[in-house]
Amino acid sequence: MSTQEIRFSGFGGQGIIRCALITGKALSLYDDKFATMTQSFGPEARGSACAAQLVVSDERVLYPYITQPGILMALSQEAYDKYYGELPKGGVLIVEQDLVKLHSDHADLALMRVPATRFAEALGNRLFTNLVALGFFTAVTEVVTADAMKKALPGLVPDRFLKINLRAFEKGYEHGLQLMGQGAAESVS
Amino acid sequence: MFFNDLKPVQGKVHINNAWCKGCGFCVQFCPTNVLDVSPEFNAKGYHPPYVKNPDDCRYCMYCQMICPEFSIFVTRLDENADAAKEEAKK
Amino acid sequence: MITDLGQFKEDSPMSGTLRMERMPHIWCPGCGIGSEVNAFAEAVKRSGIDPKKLVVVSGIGCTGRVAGYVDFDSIHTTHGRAIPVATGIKLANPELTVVVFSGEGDLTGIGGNHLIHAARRNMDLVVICNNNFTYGMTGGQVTPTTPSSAIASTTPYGNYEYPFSLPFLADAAGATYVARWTSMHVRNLTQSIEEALARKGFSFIEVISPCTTLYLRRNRLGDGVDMLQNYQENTVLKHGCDTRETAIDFSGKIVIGKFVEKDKPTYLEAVDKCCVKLVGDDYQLYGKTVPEREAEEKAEKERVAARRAAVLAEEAEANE
Amino acid sequence: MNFVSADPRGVDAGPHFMDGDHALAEGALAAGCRFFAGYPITPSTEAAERFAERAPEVGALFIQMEDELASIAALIGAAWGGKKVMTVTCGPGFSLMVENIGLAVMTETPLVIANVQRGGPSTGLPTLTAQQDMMQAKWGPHGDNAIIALSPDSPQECFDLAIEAFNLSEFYRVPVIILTDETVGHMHEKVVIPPADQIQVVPRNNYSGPKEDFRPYKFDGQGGHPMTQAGDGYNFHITGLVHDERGYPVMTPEQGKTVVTHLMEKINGNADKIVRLAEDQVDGADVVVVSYGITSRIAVKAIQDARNEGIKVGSLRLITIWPFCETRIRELAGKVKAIVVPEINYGQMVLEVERCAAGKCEVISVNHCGGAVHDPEVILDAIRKASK
Repeated sequence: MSTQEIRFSGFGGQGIIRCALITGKALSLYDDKFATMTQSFGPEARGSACAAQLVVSDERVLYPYITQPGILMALSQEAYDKYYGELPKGGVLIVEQDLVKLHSDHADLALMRVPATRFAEALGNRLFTNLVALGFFTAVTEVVTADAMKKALPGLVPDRFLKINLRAFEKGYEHGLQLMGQGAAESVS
Repeated sequence: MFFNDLKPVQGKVHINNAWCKGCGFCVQFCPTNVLDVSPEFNAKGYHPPYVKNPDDCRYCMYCQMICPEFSIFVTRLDENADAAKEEAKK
Repeated sequence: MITDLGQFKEDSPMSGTLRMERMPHIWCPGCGIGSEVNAFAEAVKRSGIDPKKLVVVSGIGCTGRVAGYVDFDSIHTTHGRAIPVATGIKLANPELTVVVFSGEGDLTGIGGNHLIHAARRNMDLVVICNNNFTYGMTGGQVTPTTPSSAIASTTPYGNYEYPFSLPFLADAAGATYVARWTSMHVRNLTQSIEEALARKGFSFIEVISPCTTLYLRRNRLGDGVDMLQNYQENTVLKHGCDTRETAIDFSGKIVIGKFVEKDKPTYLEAVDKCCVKLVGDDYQLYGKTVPEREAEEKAEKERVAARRAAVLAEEAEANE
Repeated sequence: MNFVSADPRGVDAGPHFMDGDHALAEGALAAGCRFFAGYPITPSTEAAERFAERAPEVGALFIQMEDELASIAALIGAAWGGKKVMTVTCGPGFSLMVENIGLAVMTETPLVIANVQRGGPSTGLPTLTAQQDMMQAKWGPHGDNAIIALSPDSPQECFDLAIEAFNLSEFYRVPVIILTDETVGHMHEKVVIPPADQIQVVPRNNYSGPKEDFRPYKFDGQGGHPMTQAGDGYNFHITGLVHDERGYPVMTPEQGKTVVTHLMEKINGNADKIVRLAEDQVDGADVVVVSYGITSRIAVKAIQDARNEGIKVGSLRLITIWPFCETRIRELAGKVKAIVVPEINYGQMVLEVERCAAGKCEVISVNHCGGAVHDPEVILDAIRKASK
């Protein structure tokens, strides 16, 4: 049995919860996996750092919360500051390239950087940042298939923005593939 | 038009002593003083009303409406009809 | 005098309205609630509405017992909750006419929040509020309407709280029909209830009524007859009176009349409007479209009108 | 119980990725619930929101009442108005509803309440999980009364048990409480909603005989007695007072005994038919973990680890919490060394387990005061201790 624990994080308004919802739906409805999504609620979840967790498995997930995430997507400085320490050696760290200043080169992590906000702005609106990041996440982690992710979008993004969200996803996805083609994790020096 | 020719409507008061609690509303507020408080007691020790002046009832039914015990109702006195009813019973 | 109780029950105009097998009732001598029930029964009869489609809901307290005595579908709820229960029953089956019959302690004390919100929503209910200025069933405590300085068992040295004026409260909260009578004004009350039964929206009818055993005795106000005479002499009829002017003093004049009557979409009409906009003309509530429900309502209205005409014709004939 | 297929209008068939709260609303709609009155309270609000969103297309009615007192009161009205009804809340709101849950018990009114538990007492931990309302669910209303409570462990079960809750509620004419928790309520997982013809629902059983024979009640300690709906011409009367079979108040100790005995026996006397349990390797086990809801999922993790260590440990998951699975616990107590009871409260279910075990085996409480689920290690430790 392989179990993956993933944390999506950023600041409120970036569509973090949506990222986890789309991924969870893609995995459990179209990729034949089991996925359990949880999130923080209440005052502590408003503003500041916002996070959603996904536990993915080939079998039914029992313990619904993450114990040690293998993958962390941090789209804001605060989220990165708060959560990067949880990653074990070899863990995957995905950060927003322009918004997150790294504390170190994280030599023992697989570090991936994506200019998601810039790409989203180029597509017309920074609201698509999360989809760019998700496309990137899909390409670099291979936890979920791109096909499943695209199928999961309807119903989770507004109908009239479906196309542009798909484009944002693809933009991130291609960027991820490119990066992977260049030789896996980027090393920051 | 000659109002003198009009015969006043007459009513007949039916009283259920058993439920009466002797509040006196019917006696007090009857516009034609048809009713009075009976010196008799009912089973609960109240003085129910009795029909003192039956001919004065004008079928206004105020006693029926004000009686909080649902113990009074008034029917229209129609001697011919009543007689016919009696006849039918026999 | 009648000696045959069975015959009396059968012949009584209240048969068909009262659960005769439950008589006599528990109310005290000189209490006004019975008179109000007479007015209610008469109004129902004259209204022409199908008694099968009438539901009476009461809360707790002396007036709360009304639901148990009337021979309609009836619910005796918990203290203060008559209005939300009535709301549920009306919304579950909009064809029903739902009447809340309860006391002022129940409706405006413990149930005050429900009263103002049902009024705010213009929920299609008729609320008849017996106001006797005291909690009768529990022994005569102060209520939200007890006039200043009046004695109650929990204000043994006189009431120092400010009382509600119920017509003002109901009006301010959004009621679309507001009237006040006393239990002596049975004819006006009958007419008011009849009007309320015939209209749509939240109707609030306050009935000032004597509590002989507790309020009157404790405040040395005489017996029921004295109080009814007082109502006769000390009420001022002012239809359309600004509800801000309807406060009741301990010994001052009582303003009575129909104060408010206006049209405003009811809660259900507002739901329909919103949902038709959203779903389209085939929007259905409980499997019926708005035009279907309107057609049914119209047909029922015609039947009601016919029944009402028949009742009035019979009455006219009797008075010929 | 008579079953019919669900009304397709309420069934959003297919696979979904949804949280437990949404699944509760979907389950209710599938079960034929067409009236929902509620008041917002974390962590149950999503269920109300889902119902409000779906109501227009399904032809149901949603109303947000002024408070929880009004919400449950409206349910009682709407139930006698002929509809299947539901509300959702959590501890503080449930506390306000308790009054009219009592009225519903007394008037034998079918209704479903989901309590998505959060940490208490009082405002407590509004956004964090707990199982602290187990005893309140049963003992909340004053006076003796019996209800049914079910506990789902996943969004899928939220859907499934919502339907079961309505079915039990209709048959036994009793409030059924779905006692879930913040974790399950807010957790998203795959929920498969079957097509309407594969969903079995118990329709409202309305009386249709002659008026003079109509009795809204029958005090025989059984379910299945028909009710009626307002407008059908039977002129029902219902009251929270002790009453006779016509619904009229009869205030004598004898009648009180008749009514209370009926209300209790209707549920407790039929516990064997009502109670549902999920058992795993219980027979032959030295230790049995008794748990429900989210805790049973956490416990499975500990159980698996314990089995890997060679401990013979079984799992008994309560799907029905009330009536309590008394018979089964009594049986087990004579056979196992110990029963381990993890629950997210200071120790509530353990009292029932201890009562039923009656000293025949050790009963180990693994409590956690709310705000989070257990660390599986703690349950594992208790299992290890219990096996010795």
